[in-house]
Amino acid sequence: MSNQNMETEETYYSNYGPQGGLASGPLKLKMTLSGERVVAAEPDVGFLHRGIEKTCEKLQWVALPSLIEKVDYLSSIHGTLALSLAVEKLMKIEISPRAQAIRLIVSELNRIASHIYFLTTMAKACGAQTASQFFLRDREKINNLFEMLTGARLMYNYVCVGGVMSDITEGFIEKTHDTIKYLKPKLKEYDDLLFNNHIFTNRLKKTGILKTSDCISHYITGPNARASGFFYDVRALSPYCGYEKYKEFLERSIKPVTQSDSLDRLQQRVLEIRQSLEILSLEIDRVPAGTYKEKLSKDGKVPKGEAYSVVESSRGLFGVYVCSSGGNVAERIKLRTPSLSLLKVVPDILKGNEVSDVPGVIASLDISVSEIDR
Amino acid sequence: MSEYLGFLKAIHLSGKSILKSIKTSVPYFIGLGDQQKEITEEYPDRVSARMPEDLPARFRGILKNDINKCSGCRACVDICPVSCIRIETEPGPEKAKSWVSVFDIDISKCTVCGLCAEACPTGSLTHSNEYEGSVYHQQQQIVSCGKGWATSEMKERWRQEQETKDLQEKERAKAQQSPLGSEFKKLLSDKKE
Amino acid sequence: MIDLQEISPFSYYISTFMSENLHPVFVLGVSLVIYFIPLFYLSVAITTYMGRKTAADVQMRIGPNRVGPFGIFQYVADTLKLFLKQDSVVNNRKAWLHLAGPVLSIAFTLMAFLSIPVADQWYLANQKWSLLHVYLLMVAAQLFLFFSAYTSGNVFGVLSSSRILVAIAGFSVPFLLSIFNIILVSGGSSFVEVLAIQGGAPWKWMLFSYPTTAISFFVMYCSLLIWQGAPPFDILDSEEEIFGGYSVEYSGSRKWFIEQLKSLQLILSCYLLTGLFLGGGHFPFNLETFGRGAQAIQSLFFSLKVFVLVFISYWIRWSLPRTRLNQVIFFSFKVLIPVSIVGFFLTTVWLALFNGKGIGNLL
Amino acid sequence: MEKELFEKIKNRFSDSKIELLNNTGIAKIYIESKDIKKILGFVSTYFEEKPFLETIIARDIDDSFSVSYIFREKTGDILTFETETNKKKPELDSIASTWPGAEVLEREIQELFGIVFDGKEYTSNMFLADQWVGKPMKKDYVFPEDFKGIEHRRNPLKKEHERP
Repeated sequence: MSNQNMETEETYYSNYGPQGGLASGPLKLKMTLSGERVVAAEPDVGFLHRGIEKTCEKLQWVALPSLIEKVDYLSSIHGTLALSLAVEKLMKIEISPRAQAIRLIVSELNRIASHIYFLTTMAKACGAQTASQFFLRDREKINNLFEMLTGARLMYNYVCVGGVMSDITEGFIEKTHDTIKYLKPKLKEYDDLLFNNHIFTNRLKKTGILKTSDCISHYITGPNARASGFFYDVRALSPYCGYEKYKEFLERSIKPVTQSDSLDRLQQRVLEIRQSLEILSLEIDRVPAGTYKEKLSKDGKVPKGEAYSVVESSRGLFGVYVCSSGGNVAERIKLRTPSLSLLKVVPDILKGNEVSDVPGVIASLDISVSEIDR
Repeated sequence: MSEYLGFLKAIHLSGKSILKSIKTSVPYFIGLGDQQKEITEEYPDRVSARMPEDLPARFRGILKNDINKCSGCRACVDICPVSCIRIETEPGPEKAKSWVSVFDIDISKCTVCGLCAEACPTGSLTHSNEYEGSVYHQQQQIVSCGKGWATSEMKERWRQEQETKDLQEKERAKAQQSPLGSEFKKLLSDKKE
Repeated sequence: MIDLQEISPFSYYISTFMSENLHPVFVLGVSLVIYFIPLFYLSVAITTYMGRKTAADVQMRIGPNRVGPFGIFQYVADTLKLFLKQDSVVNNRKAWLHLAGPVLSIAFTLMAFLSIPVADQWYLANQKWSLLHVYLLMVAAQLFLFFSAYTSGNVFGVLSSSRILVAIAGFSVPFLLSIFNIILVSGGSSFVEVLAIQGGAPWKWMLFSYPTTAISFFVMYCSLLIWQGAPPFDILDSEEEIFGGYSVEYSGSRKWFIEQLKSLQLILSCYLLTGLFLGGGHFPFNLETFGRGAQAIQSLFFSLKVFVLVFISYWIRWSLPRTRLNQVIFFSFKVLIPVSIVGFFLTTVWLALFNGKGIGNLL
Repeated sequence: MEKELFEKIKNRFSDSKIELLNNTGIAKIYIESKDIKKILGFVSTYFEEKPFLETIIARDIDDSFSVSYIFREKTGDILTFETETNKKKPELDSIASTWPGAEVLEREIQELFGIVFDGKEYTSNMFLADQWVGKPMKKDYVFPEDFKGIEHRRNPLKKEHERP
């Protein structure tokens, strides 16, 4: 359909969301439709703005991780990890190898959990109720692991400045092995039930195309960009927490770019689940001995200065800028969140798709609204 | 021609994949192996739901305070990000340890972050495995662990106890101050010089 | 004077139990009640319960288990709850089509049941062209849903109404083609005539008696799925895309009627398939010893087949993801119609070659 | 790497005030607010590939706003530019024409700090509620008691313990 044709068509307006949408959080789309076709779609956010950056200026340094993890509640380890890395840069602390290994393990576990939750929303968006239940069942295993290790199922507050809050419990390593052993064959079952199903693949093909040029100009990172052929992985480019060992592995196992559509983004995430399982199974046996948390000064003060550090969260590059005036509280905390850069591209992606595709496309982008709003 | 062949092939493939999907759900219908096991927990019933005692040791539930160990040092109040703890202390029976008369935790505010339990120097404030915090009135969401305000009789008793203790202390000190002891000390100090 | 035996055999059957002086219209009314109460309440309840339990099974959940033993009275509790709820209506109260939509649609769907015999002489309306009549009633039921969705004043309702028209278009042609195929082999245009050439044993069913009727069965099953808007073709009321579609503005009792409608549509589809292809109420053995009770056994046998089909429908429903609008049309026009035309052609060839005999007759 | 770039910029724009700040932990190149478009435009063509704009950080310092632009090269190195704007009339040039991703970031800063980019002020809010009064990220911001009659604060629960 040509552009001229679109203008002369009669259009009507409809809201999509903020409730009932498939992004994780209240995302509202102001859609102009022509029949079943989306002519224009404007995302509207702000329903979840909690003023986290402002609140950070009132909290003590020690209490910051418990707030930052609420920025992206589906991969809360990564937020706290980025913050801890930044503050450690300011305090000039070296982290023990054991704490680093534990951090790597929890970060990969959290990535798997977040990606499996993505599969759930994706299956729900395409009406596959049963498959979505299957994914939730398997995410439960990882939640149980986290419950055992950190004491919570979603808001872990586990990574802290100087290491991690508590040491690996007895039996955690065996249980992780069991979980990896359990998840690997389950991926095959997902393939049979959903990912190879022609109804499913056909409705995702050629919908929601995210161009590589858009990824570069808007600096979209994470699985979305990797599915579009813009390989940008902080784990490989500027490794932290011992990701140096897996640099080659991550660079080697890149999925070839085909269409950069919704289906590709789904497959990229399935690939990343496999990658993370692979990394986990190697790392879980390599946890060295040592202390899990460095001793910090009792007054809870952080030396004056600025620091900025990034990690690869489940949705892309998560950065935390920290500015301290040498006191008990932070001068300024700024969060660089991956979903925010997607916001301006969403109209382009949705334009020309059908109403039936909108949930699939939105779910495949894995937008976390809590990250955008902060 | 190839177009039609491709069309037929697509139909063949989709039919095959759909049959495969339908086949995948069979073991769940007829309950083969561990596949028929329900993963839903019948929560309020004890049939299958996980109860507090089944939870891992580190589980962070509602806060509890072993008030006899608590010294009222306010470390938890200082560190709490949502300021949900209220402590009021009075001078108690012992000089070193104050009487924690009010120790209120506002469960409706608490984010269960675990920082206070980490900060507690005596280890009295811990997370229990309890997770049921729903109540009928908002006022009930405050968990009180305090010992209560000290009454005047108690204060009087503590004063008397303190006095007797002080007296005993003095007597003991006197008893220790024997003449031999003082000479011995003198000797020591002389030696040092 | 009304001749009950001619217009409504089931009423005639009922009247043999009653005194002869009663007015035939009264007898018709009584037989309607006797026919519809088990159908409308019992079968719908069983279907709903089955749907929930199968969904629970395949999704590793428990399903209803609170009201009554194994939760069998959950349906009653839901009915009570929805009827006691406030019935909130959209602003434009003039849209009576919107308000009456669910009830009218149910009424037309129920009418389609009238001419399907569940046992020998057990059908309420004796029509010569009942096969086509059922088709018209099914379209009318969907059209009333279309009107109610279109007048709901909701964007998603309007989107859903256009989808209903698409579904009617996608359902009609393959459905009619498969019906023509049956008319061709059976030589009759009513259910009674189609059932007359079938027998109780599986090899005497329509499904297996001609080589091409299996194709018709497949085509009709798929087209009925499109008509119901059941997964994988649940484009009419998909929760994620158009937030419930035609049912988005309903609450309380009207919502209950919409739920009943969905179950009734499923039951009607299975009725049609059982009556046309699976031998209806014909029992494999001779039932003469049971006298007048034979028909009751036949109807139970009929319901058993219906519920097996319902179970299979649910099985497929919970295993597949949803199709897109264009996939439905693609499937209907590019797969079902060619397949049924080929089947139609093969039937004529078969009938010409073997002088109209089925597989069973040849052997 | 910053030094090299700094020398290049200094040579090229010799008439504007450019400094290399390296005392806070992040090496920054300080530029004046009027030169943003010019110098950052040069930076975008300096490297083989245009560096990615990672984030824009605004900060409230006494009587001025400091705004830092964090760029990332393809190699993974960070490049930071800092500029200042007057608090009384905070205005800056937008870089959204070179980096399209800057648009959302600038809009967020306008909402939270009140810095106007390119003179175009949005009437509706993206993150905050519409008709929100004040710029919340300023240090002197007083949190309002209510918004359109809806109270922000809940009365804290307090249990009365009877005193003897």
